[in-house]
Amino acid sequence: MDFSKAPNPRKLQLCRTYFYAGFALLPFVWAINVCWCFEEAFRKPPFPEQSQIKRFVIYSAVGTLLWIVALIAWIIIFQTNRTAWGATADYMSFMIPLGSA
Amino acid sequence: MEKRVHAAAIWLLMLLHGAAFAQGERTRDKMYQPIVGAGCFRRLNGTHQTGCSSTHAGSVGVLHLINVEADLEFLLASPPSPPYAPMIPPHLFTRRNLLRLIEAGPSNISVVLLINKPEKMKQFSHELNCPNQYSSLNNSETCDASNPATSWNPWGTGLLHEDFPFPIYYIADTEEISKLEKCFLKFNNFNYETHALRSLCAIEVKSFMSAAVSSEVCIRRTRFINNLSGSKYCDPLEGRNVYATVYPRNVSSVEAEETELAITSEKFILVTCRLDTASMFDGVGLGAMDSLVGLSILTQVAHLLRELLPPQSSLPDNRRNVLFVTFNGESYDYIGSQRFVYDVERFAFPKSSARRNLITFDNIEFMLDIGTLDDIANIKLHALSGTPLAQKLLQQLNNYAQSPRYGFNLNIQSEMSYHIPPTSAQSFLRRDPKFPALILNAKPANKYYHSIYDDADNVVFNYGNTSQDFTLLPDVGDTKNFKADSLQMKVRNVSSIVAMALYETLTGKEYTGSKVANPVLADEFFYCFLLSADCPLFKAASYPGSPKGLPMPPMRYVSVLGGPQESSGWTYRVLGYLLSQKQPKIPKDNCTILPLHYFAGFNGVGECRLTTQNYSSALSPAFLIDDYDWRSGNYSTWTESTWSLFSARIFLRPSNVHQVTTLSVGIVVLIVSFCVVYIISSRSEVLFEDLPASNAALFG
Amino acid sequence: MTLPEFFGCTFIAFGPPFALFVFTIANDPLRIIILIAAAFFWLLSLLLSSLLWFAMIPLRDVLAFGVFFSVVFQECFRYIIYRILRSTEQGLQAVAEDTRVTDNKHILSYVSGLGFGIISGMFALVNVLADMSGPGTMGLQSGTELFFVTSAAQALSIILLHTFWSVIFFNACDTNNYLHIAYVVGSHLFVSLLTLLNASELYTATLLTNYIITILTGLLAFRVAGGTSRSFKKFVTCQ
Amino acid sequence: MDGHVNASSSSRSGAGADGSGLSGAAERLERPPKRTQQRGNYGSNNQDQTDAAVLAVPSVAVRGSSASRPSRLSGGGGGGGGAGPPPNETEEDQGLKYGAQHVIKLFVPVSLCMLLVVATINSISFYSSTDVYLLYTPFHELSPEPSVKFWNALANSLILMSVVVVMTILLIVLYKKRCYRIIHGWLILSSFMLLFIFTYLYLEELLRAYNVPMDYPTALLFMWNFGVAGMMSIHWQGPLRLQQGYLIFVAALMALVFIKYLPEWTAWAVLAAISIWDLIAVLTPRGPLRILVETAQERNEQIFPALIYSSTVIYTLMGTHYTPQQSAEPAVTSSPSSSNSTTTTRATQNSLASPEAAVASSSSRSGNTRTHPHQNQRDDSNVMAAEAEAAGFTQEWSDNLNDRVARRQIEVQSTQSGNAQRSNEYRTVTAPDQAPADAQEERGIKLGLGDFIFYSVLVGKASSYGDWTTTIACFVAILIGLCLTLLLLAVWRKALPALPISITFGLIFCFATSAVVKPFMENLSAKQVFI
Repeated sequence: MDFSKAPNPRKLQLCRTYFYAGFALLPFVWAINVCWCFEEAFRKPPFPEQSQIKRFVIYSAVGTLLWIVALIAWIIIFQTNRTAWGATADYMSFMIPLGSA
Repeated sequence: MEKRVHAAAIWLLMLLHGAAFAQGERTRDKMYQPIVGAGCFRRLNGTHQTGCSSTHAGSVGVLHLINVEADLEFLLASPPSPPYAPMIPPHLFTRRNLLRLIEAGPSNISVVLLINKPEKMKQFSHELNCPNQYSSLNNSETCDASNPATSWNPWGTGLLHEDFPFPIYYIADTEEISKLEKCFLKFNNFNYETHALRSLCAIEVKSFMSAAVSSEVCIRRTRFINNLSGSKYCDPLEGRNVYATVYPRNVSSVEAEETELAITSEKFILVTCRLDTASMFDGVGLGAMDSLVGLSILTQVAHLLRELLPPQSSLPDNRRNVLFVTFNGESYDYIGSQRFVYDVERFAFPKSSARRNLITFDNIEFMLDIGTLDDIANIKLHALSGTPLAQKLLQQLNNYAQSPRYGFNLNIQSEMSYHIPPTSAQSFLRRDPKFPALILNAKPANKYYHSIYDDADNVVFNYGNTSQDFTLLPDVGDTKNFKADSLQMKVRNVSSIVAMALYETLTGKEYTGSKVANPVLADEFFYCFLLSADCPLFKAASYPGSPKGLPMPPMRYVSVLGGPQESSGWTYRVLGYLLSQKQPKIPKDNCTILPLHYFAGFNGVGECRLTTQNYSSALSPAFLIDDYDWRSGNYSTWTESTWSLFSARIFLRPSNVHQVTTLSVGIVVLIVSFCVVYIISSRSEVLFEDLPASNAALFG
Repeated sequence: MTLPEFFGCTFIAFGPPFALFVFTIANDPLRIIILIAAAFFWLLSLLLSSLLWFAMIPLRDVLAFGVFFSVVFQECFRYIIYRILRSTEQGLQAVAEDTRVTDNKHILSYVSGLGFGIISGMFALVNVLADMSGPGTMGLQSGTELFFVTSAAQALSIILLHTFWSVIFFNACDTNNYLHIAYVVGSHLFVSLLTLLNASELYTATLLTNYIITILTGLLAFRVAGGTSRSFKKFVTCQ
Repeated sequence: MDGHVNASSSSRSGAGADGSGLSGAAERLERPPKRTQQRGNYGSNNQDQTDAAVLAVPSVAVRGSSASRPSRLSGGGGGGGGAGPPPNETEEDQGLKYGAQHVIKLFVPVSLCMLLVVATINSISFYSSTDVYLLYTPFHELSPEPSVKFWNALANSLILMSVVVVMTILLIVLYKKRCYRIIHGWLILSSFMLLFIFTYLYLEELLRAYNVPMDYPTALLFMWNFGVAGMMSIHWQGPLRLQQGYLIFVAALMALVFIKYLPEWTAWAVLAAISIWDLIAVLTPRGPLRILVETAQERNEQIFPALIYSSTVIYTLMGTHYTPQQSAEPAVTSSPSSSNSTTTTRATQNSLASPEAAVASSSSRSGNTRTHPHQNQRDDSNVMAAEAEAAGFTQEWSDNLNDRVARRQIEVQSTQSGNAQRSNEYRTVTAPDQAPADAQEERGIKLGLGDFIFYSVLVGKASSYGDWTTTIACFVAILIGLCLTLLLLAVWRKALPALPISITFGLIFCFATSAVVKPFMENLSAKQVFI
């Protein structure tokens, strides 16, 4: 759908839904929310719901960042320690590389 | 109308001369040239990985021919345009050189090619000095690697148990070698300093191995399905032991599950040898001297006994029988014999499907193990301790060996100590040092032990091709005009001696006949196993009209489940044929269910025979026991990595200079064109002034 | 892996046409369609010529024969697409995003020419490029290292030539300028036959002449499209 | 005007002709001044937010076009590169600019889909090797004998096609008695399956191809996010671009499944057969799909918004939802074969359906467009059942399938009513003065994801032989075929199957190129001869 054309309450509602949905381990949804509502939240001339939208957008952005950082950290940890962890790492692995420890 | 006919004609024409003619050659056909050879692959045991693997995409190295040791220095001292791929002849393929290459690191040495130029080669054995050291009797006296005098493979380099960071590719065909050398001479073999500046002839070897670290890891990963399509990393080495008795055993009437209890009172003399051999490269390696001689002697003995012995009922003790067993996978920590011992201990031999009574250690009277008989002249009878049994057998053996009647004039010494050769008997003695195991083994003289060069030449075998019946026993005098020192005669003598000794043991009276083993049988046997599986003996031993064997020797590497179990299969048939009794009365149609089996026979007419041979699994118990401790070393833990393909191709590797220039030129062109086009398109109305402004769109 | 070589040659051959596409084609749907249509017509001509080549079993190894006829076919299809574009001009008018597409006939010719060029360049080069991405380069059995670079350069000149040829050709058809038509066909034939020498690795000769012809044709096209030395001066001097 | 039509009707002329055809259409559509149309869009949006997938499109379109526009002008217009005219200028130019523009809007997604498939085929060997087979293709073409292979392929494709026909008949029957809710449910369930199972497979093979280790937490988190976001943007509401991306990806996945599981020759045979069936079903007076359309028109129903490929143009490219569903089946039935086979059927449906949708749109009012989805939905449900039979699933399986169906039926009424009124509002809003024009604008040309899939299958198959000239030839041929189809659509204003022309061109060029042109070009490029 085209967000910019939606009526403001609708925008707010969508933004809120996306924000809350994001709590179900869905950083991607948060990211979408940010990109999607950014225009409305910061570029558009102010309208009543804007402040709330802004808030949700910011929260979503923060959440996304946290997730990104956490995920990257975890991936680094896992990849570097995979061989060291031995069997545990194997059981955690979705894809075990061929031909290497 | 005519037009249509014409068109039709053209189409027809085109169909006739189809794409066959029209195949243009793709550019890559001009860039690459395949090289056929054999790859070294990765095997793993409980704690280590051995062998080689290429990188996932394939290892590329610049060819460099090594003629003398000095040539290596060039590669080891920071070569100009690494990585390189040295082409090493066998005599330089030494432990020292290879370790240096490993040290140089994969950044300098990415591939190693072993080229088949054996002229200067003196020895070539990459087995350990003490084969199967860690699965043998744990006794310093048994084998001392540091001391060549007491080691069982003094020439061994142990490279077979090294882990190489680069693939090793063995190129046997001289034409392929000349291809490589031509390419090397044409592109690489002049002023080495400028290697970095010009395109060099390089080889790419693809032999990527899936498994890594150790059997423990790869088996764990294979068993653990971690996504929709689990992947296989390695398979345990697995084969089939072949066993047969000289007298048929009667089918146990009781049902399978009850046979567990049906322990028989039979007494068996166990005559064993090993079936397999090992080598570094996939599919090459015949193990002529290290195991085939023993196997041939075993079959000869079996055949001779079959012919000589009176019916079982007329034996002084009619419960006695001879059980011939050929163990598979012995080269890898006695897989076959370990499994045999494991089964017998657990009352699982023979497996219930064979419908024969179980055999336990109580049924085994003694074991005569035929080891490696490198040098027939000085065979020794080994035993842990000089038991009367051993003395008796030794005396019997020597009795025949030296008796003028047969003129074998051999002398069999004895060694009653812990200095036991690495043969199947070790598995039995490991379980119980008291086990009556006697081992016939010669002083190690095989400089090509477990190598690709242990072939017909190594045992000096010339095919007599006397198309005579090898199933008849000749008289002593009749040497079928084989020279006295020929391999066939040696085998004949030894096997005759052993057979006679066993005959005396069984019947209690000395063998006085003049019949001896048939050298023709040995001749045919070696021909089949060393030169071509498409041979009279194999034909005779298989079902009439069954497909001929391939014109190449059967593969004798134990390999894995589903691998080509060629040697065990042929041994099964040959033993079955030689150890069976002819049943003239039974017609072909009734001769279908074992133990009855229909053989083509020597003349191929076909004959029904009562057979006794059977298979038993040769998979190490380590893979049967749940949560087996892989490091305990109780059982063989060898596995073989899976791989997708072996391939090698040579081509011209462009110099970095060349690449970089090409790339930079390209980028420059790209950028320039973007700028120019942008400027033109933005100011096009100026450029094409005398047309309406819209013209601007023309070039922009 | 000689990916550098791969990208280098790709940029050399397809960089300029890509730039042209981005700045002059990409943002007008109509031009894109015409481009693809032109490519399609070139494909048809190639199909015909290779059918002929395929059918003439005895002459298969005589490449000159195949080349000659493929050139002829290409020019025929150039003419066909010219007819079609002209006959549907009003139609285009209605659809045109910006009227310039139609009231400047050169745009159509330029676009279709570029279409011809790009597709022919692709067909000539794409498999070579694909083979290039392996670890090796040319020269083991035959050929030299220069093979790829020269191929790319040749492809570029052909692409540009096709563009120029179309501009000249269309205009010539409009103005019944048979000289120009003859020039187009002749130079095309000449260039194609000249490349036969590449087999004997006379790269300097072929490349040099080809680029000279490319420049000449470019100049001619420039004039045809209404450029003059004066306008060029103005252009350079940024007035 | 007529002139154009004639010119265009000489259809073998590629771009020009098609341009003219569009132009013809253009003038017809020009009538509504942009503003009103704009308003209509707004209205529609406001009206039913709940299924914005359809309505959203137009409005977005405007923005999209305006966005793309400036560069266009800069390209020619001699203005400095970036600075584009304000959106309102966009609205100035006449509706039928969208003729050409809209063709491109089709080209881009189709090309992207093909690109994705070709790239996958060339990088992940898993998809280019057929080892497992469909349940619907019992003959596996294992014999080296070409003639045998040929008969196998023929038999396979016949089986598949008969399944398709049966499904279509069933579809009509079911459609007569209205149970839409089933389809809705299946839609969601199946696209769910597709987005999760098949993406999971894809990810796995991708990692395997490049031998990249990955841990379960990351993988699952990725899958979860990817899938849920997809469900949200496809079935509920999400950024248009995202939705489009997901639809393209889904189509590509389906195409890959076909390429993977159909035997060599069968794939080709199926392509041909399906385009023929496409012709029959759409053009013959009693063609099943035509019947569907007509009934739909009578009922004048609202389009079912899920899984519609909506381009950014005013026109909505009508994606057919089954695509995902079919794929979903495997997940349900856990037998890839059945799934794919069903896919075929439904995919076929889509391809067929899409043209009619087009027809409907051009010929009648928004009604037809609305109907379209229903048929699909119907189709899905009964396809499921029938498939259950065909796949020979256990009795209980089909049983619980049935009661699943039943459950949905119960739910049906409520939403249906909802639909109805919504559609009413919709009409009231857009209806005003120039309802017809608007309607037309909004409907435009619709391309089922089914067509995406089969185009991609063709190109992917071609590229799996490792010859790039063939691939390019197929690609160009298909695009031209698409052009011609659209052109004819504009000229005849009559339901046209989307597959036949493109696929025919594609097949001809694929085989001609690989048999005749390839050796010629290889000879040339080997000797560096340029023509």
